[in-house]
Amino acid sequence: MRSLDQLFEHSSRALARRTSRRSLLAGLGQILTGSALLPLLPIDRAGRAQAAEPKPKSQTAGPESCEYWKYCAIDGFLCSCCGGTSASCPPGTTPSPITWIGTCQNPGDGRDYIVSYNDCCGKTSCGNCDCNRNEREKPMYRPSRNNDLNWCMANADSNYHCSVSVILGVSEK
Amino acid sequence: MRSLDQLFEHSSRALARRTSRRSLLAGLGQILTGSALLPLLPIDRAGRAQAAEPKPKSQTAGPESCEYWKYCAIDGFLCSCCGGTSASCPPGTTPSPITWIGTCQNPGDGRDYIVSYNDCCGKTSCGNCDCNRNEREKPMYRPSRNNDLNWCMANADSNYHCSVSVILGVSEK
Amino acid sequence: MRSASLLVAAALNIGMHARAAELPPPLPAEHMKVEALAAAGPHWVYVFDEAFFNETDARVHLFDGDTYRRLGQIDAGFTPGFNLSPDGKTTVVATTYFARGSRGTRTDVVEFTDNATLATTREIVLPPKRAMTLPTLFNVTYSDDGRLVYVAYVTPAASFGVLDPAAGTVLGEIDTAGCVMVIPSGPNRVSSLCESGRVLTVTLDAGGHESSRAMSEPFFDADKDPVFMQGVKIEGGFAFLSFLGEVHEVDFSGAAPAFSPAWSLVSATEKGHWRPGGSQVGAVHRGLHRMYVSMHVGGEGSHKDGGTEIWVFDMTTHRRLARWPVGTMGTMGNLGTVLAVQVSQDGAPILFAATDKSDVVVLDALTGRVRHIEKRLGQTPWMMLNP
Amino acid sequence: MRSASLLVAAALNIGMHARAAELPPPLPAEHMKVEALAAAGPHWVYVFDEAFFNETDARVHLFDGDTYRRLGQIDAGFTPGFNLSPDGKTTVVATTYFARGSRGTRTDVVEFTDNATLATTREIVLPPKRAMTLPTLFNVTYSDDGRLVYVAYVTPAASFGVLDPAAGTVLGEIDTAGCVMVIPSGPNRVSSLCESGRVLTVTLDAGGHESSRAMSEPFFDADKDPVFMQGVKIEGGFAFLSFLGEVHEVDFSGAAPAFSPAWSLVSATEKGHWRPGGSQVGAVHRGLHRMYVSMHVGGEGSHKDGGTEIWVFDMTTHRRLARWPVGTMGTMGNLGTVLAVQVSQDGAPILFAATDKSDVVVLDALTGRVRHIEKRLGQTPWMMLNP
Repeated sequence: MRSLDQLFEHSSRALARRTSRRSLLAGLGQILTGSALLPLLPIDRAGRAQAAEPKPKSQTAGPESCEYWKYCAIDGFLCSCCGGTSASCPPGTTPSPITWIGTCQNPGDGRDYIVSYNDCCGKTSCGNCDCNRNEREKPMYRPSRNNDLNWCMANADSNYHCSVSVILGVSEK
Repeated sequence: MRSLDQLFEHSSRALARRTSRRSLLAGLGQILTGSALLPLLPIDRAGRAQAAEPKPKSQTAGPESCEYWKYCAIDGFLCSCCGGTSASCPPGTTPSPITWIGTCQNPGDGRDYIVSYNDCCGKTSCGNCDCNRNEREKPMYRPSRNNDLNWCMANADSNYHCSVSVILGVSEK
Repeated sequence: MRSASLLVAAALNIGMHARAAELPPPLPAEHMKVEALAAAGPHWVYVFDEAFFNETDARVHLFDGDTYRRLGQIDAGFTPGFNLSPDGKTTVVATTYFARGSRGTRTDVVEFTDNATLATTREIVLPPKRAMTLPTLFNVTYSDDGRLVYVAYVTPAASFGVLDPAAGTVLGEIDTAGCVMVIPSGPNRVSSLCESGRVLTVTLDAGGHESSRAMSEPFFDADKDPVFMQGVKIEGGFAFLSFLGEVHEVDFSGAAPAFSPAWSLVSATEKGHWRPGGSQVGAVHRGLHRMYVSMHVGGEGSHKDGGTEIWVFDMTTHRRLARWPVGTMGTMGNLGTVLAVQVSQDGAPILFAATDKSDVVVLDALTGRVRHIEKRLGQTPWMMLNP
Repeated sequence: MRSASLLVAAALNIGMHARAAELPPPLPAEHMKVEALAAAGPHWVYVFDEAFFNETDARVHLFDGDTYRRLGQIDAGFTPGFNLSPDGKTTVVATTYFARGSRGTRTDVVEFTDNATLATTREIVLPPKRAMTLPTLFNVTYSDDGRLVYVAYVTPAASFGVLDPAAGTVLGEIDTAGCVMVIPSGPNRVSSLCESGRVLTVTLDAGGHESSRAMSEPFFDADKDPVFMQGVKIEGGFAFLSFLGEVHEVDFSGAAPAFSPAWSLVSATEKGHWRPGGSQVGAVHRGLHRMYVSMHVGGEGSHKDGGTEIWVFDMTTHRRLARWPVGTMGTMGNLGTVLAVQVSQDGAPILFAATDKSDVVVLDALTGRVRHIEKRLGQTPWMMLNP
């Protein structure tokens, strides 16, 4: 487990570093055309620029709600409803060492955070708190941003149970 | 397949012969205390004697309805909603050679019929037309009348897909 | 629209700089881990989901009746049986897998899960004879001392397997002459129910093989008033409820089962109208001597119908203490009917009621007050266990 | 009550004797058999159910859009891909099984089902590399001449397997340098989509091994306006819809993919507001040159949102012919939103629309009139195919 965790930390942080600059540039390019502004949010989120009717977001949604800010690109079951938390896997499951990446704005401080989405693996579908959010999510030809893939694919037990979101850091401005 | 069919025919017809006399005696014993009388049904069904609120039955319910008369002891999915009919298995599945037995009254002629319930096997749950009727159904210690058992148990592929009801004959009076 | 947005964006952009000094420090990076379970609480319950519409995917959900949180999951395969070890530390699942998911080579297996980690720690492969049927307390069970595990076989010939969980081996198979299922009876006896209404009890030797067997007198009549196969754990044994509402308490602690005189859940006028029904019809708080039964109005053949009321009985006086109509419980609308009940064994007990809507209702077992409704705890939650 | 019943019973008992002479002859004994499928009809559709809440139990339902009957089922395992052979006679499923249901040794396999019998006739075991992802036309596919089968691999390194279905063998694996999925392109070419917006096309030799590869110019921009991976079958190739509603038609019939100028589903004022969305966003009637698209109002990130309307386009003029609001279809209440569309290819075409309520709506594809709503055709019907 420890070596898997280290692998995860290494690979997804490296990816986050590469990703954040591109996201930042996209964000800056689009900020002045933003129409999806949220209360108390000083900057628009990259990619939301052309949103006509963004889904309602709640600043108070907790980690057992799909509306929780960290979950902006989870399409799956929330581990926080399955015996885990927003960033930890349920007992008896195994985290995926590989992952997809999201950029989510925290309404609490207005910052964009780079988030790693990991799947928890080795048990059958949790089936609780189905959540389908796809902000900046991309099709499979950009796998680092794709949530359709079963990211348990490289685990010894590659069955998908649920998904967590793990803060990697603030998206650099 | 043919040999399995023959085994089924033999074993369940023999069982029906043994069963029908006992059912008949039970039926005669209870007929005069019957309170669950149905329109146009000249005789009460055995075991319904103490019914306080029998489920409504329809004389016109067809084979895709759980209320269809032949299904009086099916707890499972109706094969007639899964690509089969009331007495035939869906394409690609295999009938169970072993079976449980029911005695159902046909509202069309008022007769009690001995019915063999067979499971169709080798594909995963059909999931359509869930039907749960248990007239004269008995717990597992009387397996010939029990519908909780997976009667696909002795098939080469013992997964349960759906259930059929097959008329064996009129319950002898 | 677009120009208005531009103005708002520009204004907020300025606002961002003004507010920068007030911002809290950024959230720290998180480190993913696997959640550890807390020490088991008295209100934890293991909720079995047959997943009947996707029946190869049965599972057991561990649910906390205090926090209303799901604590984890134990996978259970196809038409499994499951049970807990006498010390509550292990969940045992007897199940079947097919090499190609829904078909192909069948493997029957007993799996052991450490309830402190929800990791499967051991399996024992069985002959392909396991009873594929709905769950009861008697599909798979530990001996009272926890040293053996028994698994019911139906092929449809009836027998059972004797397993040594410590060694991970099958010790043998014992024919039961048509009697079915495995009821633990002391450290080295296994009882089964027979169509004649009798109990077959097989005594095992030190190696897990048969040393003797005995047949009891009949205690019920399968024609006139069969008992549910489900059984309800009571002090020293199990109670078997009949379709018409008779309670047969059987003490399995001695060398032979001892039958108490049957008593009735229903009055003479209720009899034949009000009946127990469902997939787990009753539960007993063994310290308070209270029995909870899922009751409905119905006729012959309604024994799997869910309860519209939960009736509470004093096991000592056999008096009914309360009727809790499900339809009027709480203020949360129609709760459906109750298919399974279970009660915690502590002094502030919780009653769990699983419904035909796949919900689990959490009630105060002393007052019947609804505390919580856990929506869709699986597809078909048909049995619940707690230590 | 009881005495009244007695009287009624006695009266009916007499009635029985009076009626005996009128009774029809008894029903004959029935003989159980396995139902045979009729010849395939043009309105048959293969409805893929991911069974997302029990994801090891995916399946494909064969459904008749004329009789509204389910004709049978093809089991599909865990996160499968599936497709039909060019002649429509075979269903190919690429899937994964675990030795212990939800865990244990992983076996990736391609299974072939005879669509005339719904029996699985052959399997080819793969290396454990199959792309575990949502279904598209490009997870597994036949070559245009039906002689080869290609399977997308993602480990997450991208490659694909080349299979000989007649021999039942894996011929080899071809690395795709980060480009993903298998798009058939003539009898011996496989194309994949790349993050750069280009198409990689690998040409195979007679043994199924790579003989050459070529990279196209970009046809979309994954940053500004990515295309759905799903693809829509058109004459000679596939159309790829973009998140913002651009239609990229790609002809895969030649040695290299040929791109038509993109056209838009939306007007300038609709752009960015009305968008295609779902799990199978479009379908084309290739004879009538009509495209059906599931459309909703939404912003960035809404590309999996279901359609509140189905829009109909003329593929030749690129004009919108109709808007069919789902909410007001028929008189059957709220139908939910549309996640997947498919259209039959005959002269009296049927449009199938799978909803987020797990229903499949059957419509007249010429008028939009709702003919039928098939309730709960699986848990999560996310893709539909017909020959």
